[in-house]
Amino acid sequence: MQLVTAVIKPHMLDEVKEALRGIGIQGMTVTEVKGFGRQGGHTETYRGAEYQVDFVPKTKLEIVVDTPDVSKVADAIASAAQTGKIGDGKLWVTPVDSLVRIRTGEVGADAV
Amino acid sequence: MQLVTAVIKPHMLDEVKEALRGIGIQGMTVTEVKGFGRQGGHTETYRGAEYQVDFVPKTKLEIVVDTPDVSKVADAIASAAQTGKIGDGKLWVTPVDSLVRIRTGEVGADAV
Amino acid sequence: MQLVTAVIKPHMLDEVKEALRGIGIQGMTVTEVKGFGRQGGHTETYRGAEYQVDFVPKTKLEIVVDTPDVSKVADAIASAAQTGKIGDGKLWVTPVDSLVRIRTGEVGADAV
Amino acid sequence: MSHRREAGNRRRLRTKVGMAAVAGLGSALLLAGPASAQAEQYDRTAATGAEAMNMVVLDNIFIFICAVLVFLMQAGFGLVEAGLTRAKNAANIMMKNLMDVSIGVLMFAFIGWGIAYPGDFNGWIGSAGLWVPGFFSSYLVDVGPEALADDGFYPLAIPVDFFFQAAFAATAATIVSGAVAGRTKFIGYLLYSVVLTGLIYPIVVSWQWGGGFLSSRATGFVDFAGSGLVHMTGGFAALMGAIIIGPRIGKFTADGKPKAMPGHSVPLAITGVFILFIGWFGFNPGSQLQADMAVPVIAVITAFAAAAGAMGAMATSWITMKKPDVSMAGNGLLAGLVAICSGVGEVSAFGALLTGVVAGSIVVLSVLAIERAGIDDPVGAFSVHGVCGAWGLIATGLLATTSPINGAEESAGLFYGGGASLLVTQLIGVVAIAAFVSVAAGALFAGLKAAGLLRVSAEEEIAGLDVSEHGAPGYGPDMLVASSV
Amino acid sequence: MSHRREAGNRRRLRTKVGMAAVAGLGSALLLAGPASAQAEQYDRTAATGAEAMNMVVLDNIFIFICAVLVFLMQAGFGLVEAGLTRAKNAANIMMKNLMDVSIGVLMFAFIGWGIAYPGDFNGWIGSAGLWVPGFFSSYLVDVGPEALADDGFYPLAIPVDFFFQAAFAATAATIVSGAVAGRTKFIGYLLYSVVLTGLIYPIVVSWQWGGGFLSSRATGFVDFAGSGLVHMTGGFAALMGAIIIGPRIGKFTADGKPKAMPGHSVPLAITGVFILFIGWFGFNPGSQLQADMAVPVIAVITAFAAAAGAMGAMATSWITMKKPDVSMAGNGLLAGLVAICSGVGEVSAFGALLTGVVAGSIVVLSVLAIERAGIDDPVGAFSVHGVCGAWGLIATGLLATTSPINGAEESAGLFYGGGASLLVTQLIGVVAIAAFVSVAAGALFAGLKAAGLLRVSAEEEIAGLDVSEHGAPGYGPDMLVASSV
Amino acid sequence: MSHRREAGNRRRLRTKVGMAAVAGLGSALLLAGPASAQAEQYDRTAATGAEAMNMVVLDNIFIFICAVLVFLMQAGFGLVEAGLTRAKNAANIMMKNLMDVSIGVLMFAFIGWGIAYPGDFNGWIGSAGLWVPGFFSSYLVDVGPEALADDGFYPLAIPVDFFFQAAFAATAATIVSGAVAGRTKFIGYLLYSVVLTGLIYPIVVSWQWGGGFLSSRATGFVDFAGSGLVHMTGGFAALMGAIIIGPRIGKFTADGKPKAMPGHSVPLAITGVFILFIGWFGFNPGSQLQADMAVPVIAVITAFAAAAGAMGAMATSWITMKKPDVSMAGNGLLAGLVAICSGVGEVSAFGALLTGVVAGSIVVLSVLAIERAGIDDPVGAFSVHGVCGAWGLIATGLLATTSPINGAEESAGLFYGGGASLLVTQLIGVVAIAAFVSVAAGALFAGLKAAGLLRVSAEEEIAGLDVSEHGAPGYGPDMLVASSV
Ligand SMILES: Nc1ncnc2c1ncn2[C@@H]1O[C@H](COP(=O)(O)OP(=O)(O)O)[C@@H](O)[C@H]1O
Ligand SMILES: Nc1ncnc2c1ncn2[C@@H]1O[C@H](COP(=O)(O)OP(=O)(O)O)[C@@H](O)[C@H]1O
Ligand SMILES: Nc1ncnc2c1ncn2[C@@H]1O[C@H](COP(=O)(O)OP(=O)(O)O)[C@@H](O)[C@H]1O
Repeated sequence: MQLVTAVIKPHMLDEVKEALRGIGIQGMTVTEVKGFGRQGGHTETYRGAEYQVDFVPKTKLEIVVDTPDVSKVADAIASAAQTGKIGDGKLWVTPVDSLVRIRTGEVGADAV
Repeated sequence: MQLVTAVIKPHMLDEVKEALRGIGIQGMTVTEVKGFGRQGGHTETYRGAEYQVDFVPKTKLEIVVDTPDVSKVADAIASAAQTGKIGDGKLWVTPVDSLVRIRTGEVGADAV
Repeated sequence: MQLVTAVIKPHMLDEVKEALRGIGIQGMTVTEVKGFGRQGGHTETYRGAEYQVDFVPKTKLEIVVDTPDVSKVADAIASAAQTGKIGDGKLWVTPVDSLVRIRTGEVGADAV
Repeated sequence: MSHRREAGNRRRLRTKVGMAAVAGLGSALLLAGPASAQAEQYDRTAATGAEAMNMVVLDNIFIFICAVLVFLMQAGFGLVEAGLTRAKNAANIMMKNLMDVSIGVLMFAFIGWGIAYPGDFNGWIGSAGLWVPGFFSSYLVDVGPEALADDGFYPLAIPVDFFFQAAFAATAATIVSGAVAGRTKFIGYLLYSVVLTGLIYPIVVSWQWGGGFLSSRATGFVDFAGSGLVHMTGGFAALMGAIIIGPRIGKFTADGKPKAMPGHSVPLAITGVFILFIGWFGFNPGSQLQADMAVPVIAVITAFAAAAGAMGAMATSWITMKKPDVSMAGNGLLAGLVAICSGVGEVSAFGALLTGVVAGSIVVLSVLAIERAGIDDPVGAFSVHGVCGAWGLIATGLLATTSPINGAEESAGLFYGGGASLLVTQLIGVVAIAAFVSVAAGALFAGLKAAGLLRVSAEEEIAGLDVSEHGAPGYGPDMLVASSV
Repeated sequence: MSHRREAGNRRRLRTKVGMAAVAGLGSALLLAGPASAQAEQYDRTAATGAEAMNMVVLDNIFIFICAVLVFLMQAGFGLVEAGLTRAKNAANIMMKNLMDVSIGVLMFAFIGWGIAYPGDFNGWIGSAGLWVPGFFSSYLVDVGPEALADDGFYPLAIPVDFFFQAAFAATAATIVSGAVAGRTKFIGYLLYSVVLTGLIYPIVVSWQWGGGFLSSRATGFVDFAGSGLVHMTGGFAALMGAIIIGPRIGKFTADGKPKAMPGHSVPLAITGVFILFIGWFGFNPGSQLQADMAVPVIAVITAFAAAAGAMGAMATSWITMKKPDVSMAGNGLLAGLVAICSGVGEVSAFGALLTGVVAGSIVVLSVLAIERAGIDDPVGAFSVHGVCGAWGLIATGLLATTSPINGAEESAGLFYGGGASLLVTQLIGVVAIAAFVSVAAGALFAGLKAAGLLRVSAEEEIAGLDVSEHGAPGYGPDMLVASSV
Repeated sequence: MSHRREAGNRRRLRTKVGMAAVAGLGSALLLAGPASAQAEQYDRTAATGAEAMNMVVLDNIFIFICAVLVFLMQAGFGLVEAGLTRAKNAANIMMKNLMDVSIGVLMFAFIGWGIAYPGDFNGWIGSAGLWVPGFFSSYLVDVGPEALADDGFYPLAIPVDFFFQAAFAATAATIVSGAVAGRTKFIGYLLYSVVLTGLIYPIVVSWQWGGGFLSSRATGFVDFAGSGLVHMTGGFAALMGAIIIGPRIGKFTADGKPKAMPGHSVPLAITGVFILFIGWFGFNPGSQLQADMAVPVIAVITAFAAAAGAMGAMATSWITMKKPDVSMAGNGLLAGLVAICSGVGEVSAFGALLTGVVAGSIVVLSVLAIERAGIDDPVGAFSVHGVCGAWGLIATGLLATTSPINGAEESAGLFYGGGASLLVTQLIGVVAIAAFVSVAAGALFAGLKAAGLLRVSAEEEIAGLDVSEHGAPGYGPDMLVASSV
């Protein structure tokens, strides 16, 4: 079992969600985050004082998937979230030792 | 050392917190997230336009625990957060290579 | 490749960001979280009813780094975020199996 | 004149001998002190022809403006109530207030006004109203001497009188909205609003302003702008609503200890308090029902009570809770305003300060007590309007002065040598209003409960009424933080 | 008198024989019923000397107060428009409204007023205004009998007339702001506002209040406070703006299906509705242009239409969308107010309720239809002001009564035995305004588009106009949730 | 008459020969142009009996309404100040404004008024006030010819005069609230408010409206509605507060460079600007102190300056910062209003536009300069009220016209052939107010600082004053985003 974490542009969420639905993914957890990266931020001016906004809004997805499905999921996200413009984000995969579905107590792949 | 991550229903947070306190857990980090899952969302209507809200509010807990305590923590969360209704959430455990307490520089189990 | 996760005091974010920039880190993902810990919360009173606020605002950083750089990054964060007062936060390191830059499809260390 | 409607039996400050009499009125602002009246005197009632016409037109325009200020209070109530409750119910609150004013105007026109001011319409109750030929057409204001009422006043034209009174009816209804916030079915609230503005409030009003039993006692009841008739009515209906609907989920622990459920926006709530403060300068001065020199006196007395109320509540909250509570101070200002409505024409400046500062203290203690009693009134509606409305009536019984203006035929209060007779009347009013409204509103809410129209399901309550009752959240996804509480 | 300006040809309710005539007016509130006029009668126009002076001063002060209420509507519009759109554009909306009032006052002074009320200034169009010697200095109000206008009224002083009319011009401009929210270049909006308040609105006004072709028809056009002149003008300009600028990114799916883009704060929007409701009591009663007994009648009729509008929209949304929509109910209250502007002096209480409830229903259906037609009007500006403005004009053609007050020379509506002649005039007005404004505003927006001044880039739109057009977000980082939509 | 209080020495526009004289006044709206006065003339002062009574009643009712509008400004100030500062301090700001109005009314009654308007109460300073027998009772308004003041006016009744002036005192106090936002101890602010409304403001007012040295100069000081007396007083107190309390943590970098600390809600702030705009139509027209034909002229001049101020600030910010800044445009509208207070009765329409547009530019440059000087005034209170208040006084010295209305005895400004004498007087006023208030408020804040009552601890400041000073956040957990700044 592995955890796929992806940081994407917020307005791509709907497409990524549909792509994941398309390959049968039934659950994920989404967080609003702020990204710092090559994309850079922008300058704002409030009452004459300029200030640098280094962080841009991003959306983070976390999906626990059964190991065999990981690359399928990663590919689906990466291709749906891609605009080709800087700031499209990252995707990383980390190992998961165990998973529980709280409602039923099911564990492992059954809990996905 | 392992990281226990749990996604639960927001209004169960207090009970989970008390359960964890009960077994001596002294620290955790909480994030407001949105969940997509079997629970489904609901339809809203704004000025006549229906729209599907696929994401429901969830709360994510992250707790780094010393490996021996992991199952105790996982059990405490899973049982406190359980309502038996769909959408109770997931809990997963991932390995942690190292941990530091920033204030003191302590590392490993001492830093928990 | 490893993932460095740090929970710090919100007002230390700017200094940590500069410290990381100083050692050449070009990307990170930041989340507003709430922390529960030894720092404790505080009591608020609203219209005569006291209530305990157990959670204090914290900021979480996630940075995927190439394994050789991990300790440098961890040190930079830990020293920049340290105030010496309770509640400075934690930093932990977890293994990463793979990393993708969504824009280009680059993988591994190139994607950092 | 049978074709004219009186502007109710609302008691105006009596400026019997025109402008000069105003000098007497002035002394109402003092603990004592005879009026100086050495200036040229003109008698309001002696004006004739175009002079009388000008005077009467100004009266009617002035009351129109005051009514607009009273309608503005709806915005203030909406903001206070929405601000002190959860974000997930904010649109529902505003919708209820929007409907209170809409239903209030229509119900009061169709039914309520005919009940409140029986006048020539005795026997028409229930059918009087908009459809009675002559109802609105007879708003002619005759300015000849024979048109003067017994008390030396010209009556207001019917449309302006209605407009002003309808604004009061809508106000009474809106008081309940905050007390039952966050858990009430919208349809049930609409039905409540219909009954309150169409029946309950008008009946209470008829007792005094409509010439009923309170006004006809030997020592007449004093409720100048409605501490009792308006605010106690709303406040006790709020109490019954809060009790019968029951507390919001999570308001009390399993063992009955109250938990704080902080409002979502104190800044909006205090903006609402400021707007209500402004509206009250239509509510109280307008209750003079004519444009004369008593108006600014009423305004000053009103401002004194409001200021004292805010400071009293601030001090009380500072002492009892260690910090000066913002929303309590706002409640205190409103409490001072509610309490002074009754005696604003009779008390001195000192009396106004006392009335206000006591109201400010009472409201804080009452909010705490109500909560300790296991009743969930999120905005303190009962404490502000019910408790401080009653206090206002009693305060008049204690603090009314006998100034030249209200003359020998008026009773001073207990502290001003008038004995207990006014106080007794005031207490009778308190008891009558509290009892009647508790029973009537209690029956209404109990009926709605029995019919399954009163409370939403637990799921709907947790989701928030904006989504469950109106289909969409009141705050967009770019504003609303998914709360973990 | 050549040195005086008329207060336009705004039609006042005719209180020709002074106070007593008001009795007749009253019957306008009924379906039928002759006026009872047995009281002493005083003739407004017979006042002389100091009496006349007092009367005229009150008139002018009253209109000043009404103008202030109309200016307050800017706050209401700002809140409604900001509340019903996204948080990332909220400061931009408020800025546009701030500029509408600033530009409106100045443009109307420099150019617009001279066009709107040609009067003695025929031939001065475009140059009349502030800089013409005598323009403002001649606001002397002569109270001698020879000063009475043909219709028996004293004219308003020029400054107060200007102040009142300028507030209307700013109102007309602001209507468009919400319809084009979230995607319009700020500079383009400023230019639009200049042209609307300086040219388009004044030309429409000149047709009726300026004594133009609509006012001089055999059966005169009835638009007491501006259902057509003000609201249709703003509403049709809003429609053209919304069409030519095109929908916001994400408003429609690829196959043209509308998607909901929830406003960021319904509570702010409804606060705005309450403020507009209050402002309307300056808008409609002030349009009587003098302080007389017709004012409260106008206020009551206005309140009835508003209440009926809110309830009509609530019911319609409840039926068509299964839940009572909050912002639709707010739109409905405004729709009732817009629709009653035209006939507020001519319809009965029954007529007002009918006008309002139909407006409330229409506005909901219109919002749905506009959206289905692929037009993105985020706040329903066209439906409220354009469609219900037209409905208001038509409603007068159907529901105007012939009461003693407007007498034989006035036509009743189709349902009141007056035949179709008034309805025809009203329809001509509807068509003329709709056509002219569509063409003029269409040309304006098309020109701005051609010049590249109309719409921001997609990146700027996604980032939000607050940041892209004004440099910083309208909500601080402590309030604004980074939205994932 | 020893038993009457004058309405201070506030200068009214002199309508000496009644209505006809107003024609002269009109020319104040022009660069030049003699008045046309061929109409029938009625003299306000010649009215007697019921005519005079009607006139005086209207005067008093009108000022009552204006005072209510001035009190409404408290809501506006609260919204502007809360909107332009951080969410974590929003309830604290509203609480301070709630207390400003409460303290202001009471302190001005007990002490301030007696100082401000010594009149017959010379020698009573400090003890005059509410408790002096006859203080309020003598508000009889005598309408006989002998009651006319030297300047041909009837005085206002004491209660309405007090009510109006107390609203001004509260306004002066509130100006400081925003400048010291986010770091001031609540108890320290309360003490400041007590001293400002009880002592500092009344002393300044006594110099002119109380008949003091500024009013008695050969060329009298011109400050019609208080650019100097009210706004400079508040503005300079704000400056001293901001300096002595020091900047908020994080406002300046270690090397003194200013950092932006964006306000939490520009939409709320601009709503506040709109409300202040409305309130100003009580502030300026009400300062005429009677209901006459000068009122609408004052309103138009006020609106012109406001509009020009908004546009001036927008343009200046657009040029200096590349984008039109929303809150700066709001500041600019207020700056135009502040600046026109002084000369609103003396300048032409052209003068009003110039006064406003310069104020709008100045305010932007001043905000930038103040920040560069290392002073943290989060809402620009000093720039708007202090700097533009001074500019308003100077502008009158430059732009005052000599119209028939203010006649030969009045000096025109430098640009209108009056030489430098008025300008000199105005400059003396500027210096006197700036110096006295700086010293007095400086001593006050320094004293509070020495007593440890001025500033909260760094921890409290970082946590936010809502939590640390009042016990709970102003926004609930469902609204407030934990900010990382
Ligand atoms: N090393 C990293 N660890 C974690 N998140 C990262 C890292 N680098 C980038 N990110 C996230 O990915 C987002 C996009 O990265 P950026 O460098 O701007 O563009 P790109 O991915 O196109 O190279 C950032 O905003 C940040 O949220
Ligand atoms: N595969 C997954 N990876 C990460 N989070 C998940 C996954 N599946 C579900 N979740 C989270 O758990 C929540 C509950 O899941 P859901 O399928 O709705 O109900 P249940 O857990 O009762 O089966 C979701 O809202 C989501 O936040
Ligand atoms: N075991 C843990 N797992 C995850 N996060 C933790 C854990 N313990 C503490 N934290 C986070 O670190 C923050 C600081 O911890 P705390 O115990 O208050 O102080 P300190 O780190 O100085 O000992 C907490 O607010 C919480 O967000």
